[in-house]
Amino acid sequence: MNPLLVVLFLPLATAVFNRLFGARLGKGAAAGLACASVLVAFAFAADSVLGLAALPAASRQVLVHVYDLLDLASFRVGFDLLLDPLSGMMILVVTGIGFLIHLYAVGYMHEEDAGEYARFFAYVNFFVFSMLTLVLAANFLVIFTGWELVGVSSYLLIGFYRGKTSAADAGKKAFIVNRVGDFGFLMAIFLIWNAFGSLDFSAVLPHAAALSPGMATAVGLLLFMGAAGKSAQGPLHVWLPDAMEGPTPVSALIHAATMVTAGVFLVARCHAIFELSPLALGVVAWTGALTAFLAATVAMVQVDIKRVWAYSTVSQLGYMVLGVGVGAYTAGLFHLLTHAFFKALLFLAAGSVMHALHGELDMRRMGGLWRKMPLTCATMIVGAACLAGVPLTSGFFSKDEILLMALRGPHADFGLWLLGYLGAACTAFYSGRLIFSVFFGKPRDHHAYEHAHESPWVMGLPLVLLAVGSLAVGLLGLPGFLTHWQPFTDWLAPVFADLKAVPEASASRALVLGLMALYTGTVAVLGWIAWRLYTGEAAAHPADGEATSALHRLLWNKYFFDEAYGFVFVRALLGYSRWLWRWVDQGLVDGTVNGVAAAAQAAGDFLRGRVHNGRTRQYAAYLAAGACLLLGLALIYHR
Amino acid sequence: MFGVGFFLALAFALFAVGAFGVLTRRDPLVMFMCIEMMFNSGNLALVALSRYLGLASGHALVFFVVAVAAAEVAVGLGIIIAIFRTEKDVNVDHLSELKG
Amino acid sequence: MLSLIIFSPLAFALALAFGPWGGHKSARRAALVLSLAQAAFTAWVLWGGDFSAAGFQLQERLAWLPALGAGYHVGLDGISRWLVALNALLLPIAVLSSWNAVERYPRAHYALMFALQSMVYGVFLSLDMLQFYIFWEASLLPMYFLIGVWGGERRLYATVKFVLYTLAGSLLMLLALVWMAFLARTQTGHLSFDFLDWSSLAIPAGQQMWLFAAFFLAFAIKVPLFPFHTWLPDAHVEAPTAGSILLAGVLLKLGTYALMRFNLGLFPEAAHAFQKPVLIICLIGAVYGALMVLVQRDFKKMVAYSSVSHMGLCVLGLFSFTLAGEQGALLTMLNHGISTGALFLIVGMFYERTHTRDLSVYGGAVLKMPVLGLLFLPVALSSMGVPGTNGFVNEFLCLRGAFEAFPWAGAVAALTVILGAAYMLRLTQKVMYGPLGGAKMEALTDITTRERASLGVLVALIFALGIFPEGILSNTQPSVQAVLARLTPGASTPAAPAPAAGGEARP
Amino acid sequence: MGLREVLLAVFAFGALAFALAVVSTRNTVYAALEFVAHLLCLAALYCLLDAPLLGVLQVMVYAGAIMVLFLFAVMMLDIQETGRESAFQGPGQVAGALLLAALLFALLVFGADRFPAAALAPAAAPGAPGVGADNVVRVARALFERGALVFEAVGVLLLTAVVAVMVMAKRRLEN
Repeated sequence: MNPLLVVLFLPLATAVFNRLFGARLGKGAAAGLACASVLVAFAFAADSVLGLAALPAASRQVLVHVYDLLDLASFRVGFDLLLDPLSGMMILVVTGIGFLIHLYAVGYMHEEDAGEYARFFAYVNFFVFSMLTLVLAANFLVIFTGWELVGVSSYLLIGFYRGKTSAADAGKKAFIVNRVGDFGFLMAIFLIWNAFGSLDFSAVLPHAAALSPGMATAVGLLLFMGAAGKSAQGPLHVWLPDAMEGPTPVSALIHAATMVTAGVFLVARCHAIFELSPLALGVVAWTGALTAFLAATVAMVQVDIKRVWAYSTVSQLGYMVLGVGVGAYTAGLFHLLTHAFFKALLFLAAGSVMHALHGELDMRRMGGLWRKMPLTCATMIVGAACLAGVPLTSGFFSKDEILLMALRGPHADFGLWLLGYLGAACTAFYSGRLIFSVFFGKPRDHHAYEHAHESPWVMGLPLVLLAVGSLAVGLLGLPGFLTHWQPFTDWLAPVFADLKAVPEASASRALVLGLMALYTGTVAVLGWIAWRLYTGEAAAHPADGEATSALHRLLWNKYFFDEAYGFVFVRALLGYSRWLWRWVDQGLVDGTVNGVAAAAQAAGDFLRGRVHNGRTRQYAAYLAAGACLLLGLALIYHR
Repeated sequence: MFGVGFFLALAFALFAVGAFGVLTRRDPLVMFMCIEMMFNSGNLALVALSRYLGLASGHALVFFVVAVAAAEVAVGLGIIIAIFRTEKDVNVDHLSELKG
Repeated sequence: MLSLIIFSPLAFALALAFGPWGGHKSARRAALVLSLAQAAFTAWVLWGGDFSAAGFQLQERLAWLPALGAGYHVGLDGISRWLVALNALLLPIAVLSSWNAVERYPRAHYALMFALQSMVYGVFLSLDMLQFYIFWEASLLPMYFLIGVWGGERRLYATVKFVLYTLAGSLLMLLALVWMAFLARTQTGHLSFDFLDWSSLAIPAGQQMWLFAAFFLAFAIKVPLFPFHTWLPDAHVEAPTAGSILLAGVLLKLGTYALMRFNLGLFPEAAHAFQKPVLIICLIGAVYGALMVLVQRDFKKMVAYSSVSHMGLCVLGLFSFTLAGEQGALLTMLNHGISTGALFLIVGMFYERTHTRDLSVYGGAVLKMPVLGLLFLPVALSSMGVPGTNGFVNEFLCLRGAFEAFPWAGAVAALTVILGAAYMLRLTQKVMYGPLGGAKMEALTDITTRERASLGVLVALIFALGIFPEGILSNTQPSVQAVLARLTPGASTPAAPAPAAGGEARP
Repeated sequence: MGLREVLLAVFAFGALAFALAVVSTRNTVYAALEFVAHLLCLAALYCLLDAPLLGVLQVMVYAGAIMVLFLFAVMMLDIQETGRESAFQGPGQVAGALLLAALLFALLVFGADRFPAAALAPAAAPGAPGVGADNVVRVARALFERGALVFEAVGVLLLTAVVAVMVMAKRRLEN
């Protein structure tokens, strides 16, 4: 029994058990079982990663074959697991942060009744299993399986409050948009199968050079379409903000730390294919940069704290995709790691605030909460600092690395850097805006303020741990000139060994320091502006709806993506189908069928009227004609 | 000149005239006569062939044809008179109740 | 042994119809016991066959009309094995679904179901073409009465349309059968309707076209493929639950099975000639069917149109002439039978409680029926083709086959992946989630143990086939490869689009 | 062209002429009389064709009995000159009827040509119709020896006809 199998299948087992018998066990047992299984999974994951680390750098791969999935004559694919530094890192993140979020959820979901409680933990465990399948996949079929299962668990968790139509709609929207991405991913898989006759990473990725440039671009773009669907990039980002309908731990786990990063993971995993086509990489980079900037602008005007963090996630994912797009896979993944920590922290802290204010999410009705919730406030400030890129925090290091690569990396482009920099500026502004309007300044809603209270320890502990983690993880990827101790880059080196050269930024020390100074200055200035705006007497929030400027209205309505999709896809498609149904199906096809029947009947009536009309002389005429006919035939055929 | 062909031709001519009469006349009595005419053309042909082939059975057949014709006329006229009793009009074109 | 499988349901039907079962309670209990016995017997016989080779097993032959060359000849091979198993599985479930639903003439109802069962066995197992034709037509009769007597309001229109439609198609097939028999006489000296004799005939290409077209029309109506599908929604809407389950679960498969066995088996050149047009019809059918589901108001019509879409995908796999496509098609027949059977079962459960199929009345059912909510999800996922359920495996293989043959066909067909998710989620959302939709929803009671048992079996199968597809694929492979060998002996299959480095070794 | 041929020609064309007359006259009574003349011509033809018995039969049964019945019917129905409007019904129908009649005639002639009577001649002529008294004996033998069964059948037919007419007549009396 390979430890990997335990890591993978234990959460599944507890998920199924909880779903079927959880309600009867009672809340304590159900939650305990769920958290324990993820903790044990984390332990085994750590053990397997340590085992992996012991292997020599060159052959740092463990392949586990579970059973045969498909065995067509010339093509075999099995349910195989692959542990290598990339997936090692990911399983640690998934199980580690997953456990903390499970712990937090025990407190957060306390009010639910036993049935719903067990169902929640079953779904979250099922999500951990799906994410691990995705991450540990050794071939394209298993990664696609994980891909879809993660989509299903996100559908279930977003639509967890089944009674609420908005939650169910958000779940449906998330799954369908994911499915649009999966369509592209499926096309890529078939193209790869056509080209290589196999789906195993070991057979496809090392021989990627066999792909013609055109085919490489096609596969790359289709793979990125799948990645964009899952990581909410570009046009396919619309589902993430609505996914906030789900409980907050779900937002933290799925829509911040793990699932949304699957797209970045996929691009990193298939970097061999992407390297073959600069066009595909360009598209990835530019989509990432654009998404990062646009999402950041929208986040500046949102009032619902969870939506702010949702758009912030879309923006940060944009950075990771930008990083990967310019060929700096390690930098992108490093940002993925740091983001997982501080974004999970921010969501949990937001959840804690919401929990304290009994579901209140609108920041305009908060303020001065730092006296009531010191712990949540402190941890949230740490998280916001990392997000904004305050110097010496993990966010600062990881985002800088990406922006540096965008400027000087192998596929660098100044436009990319500029978009990235502007995005970073907006990020600093909206994180400052949120912190100051929630925790500082005068409390705006005294009633809510009175009742605010600090969250219980079971929610506080994960916050503290995540805060410490956020700061600590930054040390793994310090900039090159500071120290040669690069644990993160070294750890991932074997995975990206096939790249021409580890993309060392060809930048002088002066440029790097200059850039750092620029970023620090921006953060400081924008932070001060936010302080002035949101802690002064007249909170500078325009009430909902009456947008002061056109730009505000544009941002407030999130660039009208939802309305556009609603019109183009939903209404147009349904209208067309309805037309198709009425005219083609009922009219044309069914019409002909019924028409044939009616015609037959009409013909019968017509003949009856003509022949059997009682006129004897006509009968005589028919008789005579018949006689002639028979005589004629007899003559013709009787030689 | 007066071989069997001539008589056969005459019989066919009579048959055709009879058919024409049935098709065009609207008075049932005349139609009956034309039907009788067609019967007779048959008889003529039979007699001509009997003479030509030297057979007596032709004549026997004529016997039967005449008998049948007689029965047919009897029943036919009976019907016509019955119709006349109720309809007061025997024009064939007006009698079309027996329709499908 | 096979003849016993075919005719034992008939015997049971007679026993049920005229047996000593008084009320409707004893009749349904007897029907259940008999159907389970039948299923067990069939399973035992099927287990016997050894399917490592491609040939026909357990053959039985009887000279019936030697003058005509028509005999009684049955046989079983990898392809028909699992379809027979599906048939055996669905009967007990159908009986269970009519447990409370049918009060009028219960004995006749169950007897007809057994008769239908026997006819379907006949179609799947017969190797003599005349015998196949007889069973093919005979399978219409029980269905005619099932829909005609126990159906909904417009049942007469629906059932007459159903029977006449199929009949019209298969008359053309009869002509083709006779033509083939004479062709056999010209080539082998004696008139013959035997499928094995026909397989060895050298049919001139020109004639093959006509014969293929005639067969194809009859089977396309049954599948149903795009232009010939309008009878299916009407038949389903008016059919009782048991009727719908058997109609969707088994009768549709007669068409696809026959396409695979006869159209591909007997007429290779014609199959290649007709490949593109058929693919286009299937593509239209698949995408069009999915679009239709989006706009339906009636629960059953939605599921019926989804069947049209799934079946379009199945025949798409069939006509890709690739191993993946054929295996995918065969698997689609099985999985569609299970998942759509389950869907109709669920529709039946709702109909029993709310007596309406109009979706506007539904909403928030999961709050009142949590257990159904638990079981409904896997069925919906299977219909959408989510990995881990059986729906994914056959969809993946069919798309793979289509993609291998013509990448553009694969791409268009893959659209059904998105549309499938769209319509299934809309259905789930409309029925299960959201606030309780009015009085009818308040009165909902959760599903009883009987309903849980029948639905549970299907859900278990959905997961089992999803996780271990090899269980079925391994023993249908030899037979499918035999069909493929006949299809593409010399002709090279369409070249793979890219210069394959790894190289795709053709079977 | 002996006397026999002259008579044959006269009666043949006489029969044809009267036939045409029957078809074309408007008045029903004239039609009946013309039909009687037609029958007489035929009877004469029979006699000339060595079928004296038939000739006499024709005159007695056909001309005598059946035509008398016709005249009775004409009297009973007191048809008021139904033939006033044109005996025929518009050009279209007449043309059609003419076409059909011509077609019939052509086909029959063409047919007769196809099956020359000679082909029908039996090997031996068992009993030529004979002349005079011999003819009656032969016809009687043909009628009662070989055609006895048919003779009885015709008897039954006549009986049913009589019964039928009786039934119709009775109902007429009631109303």
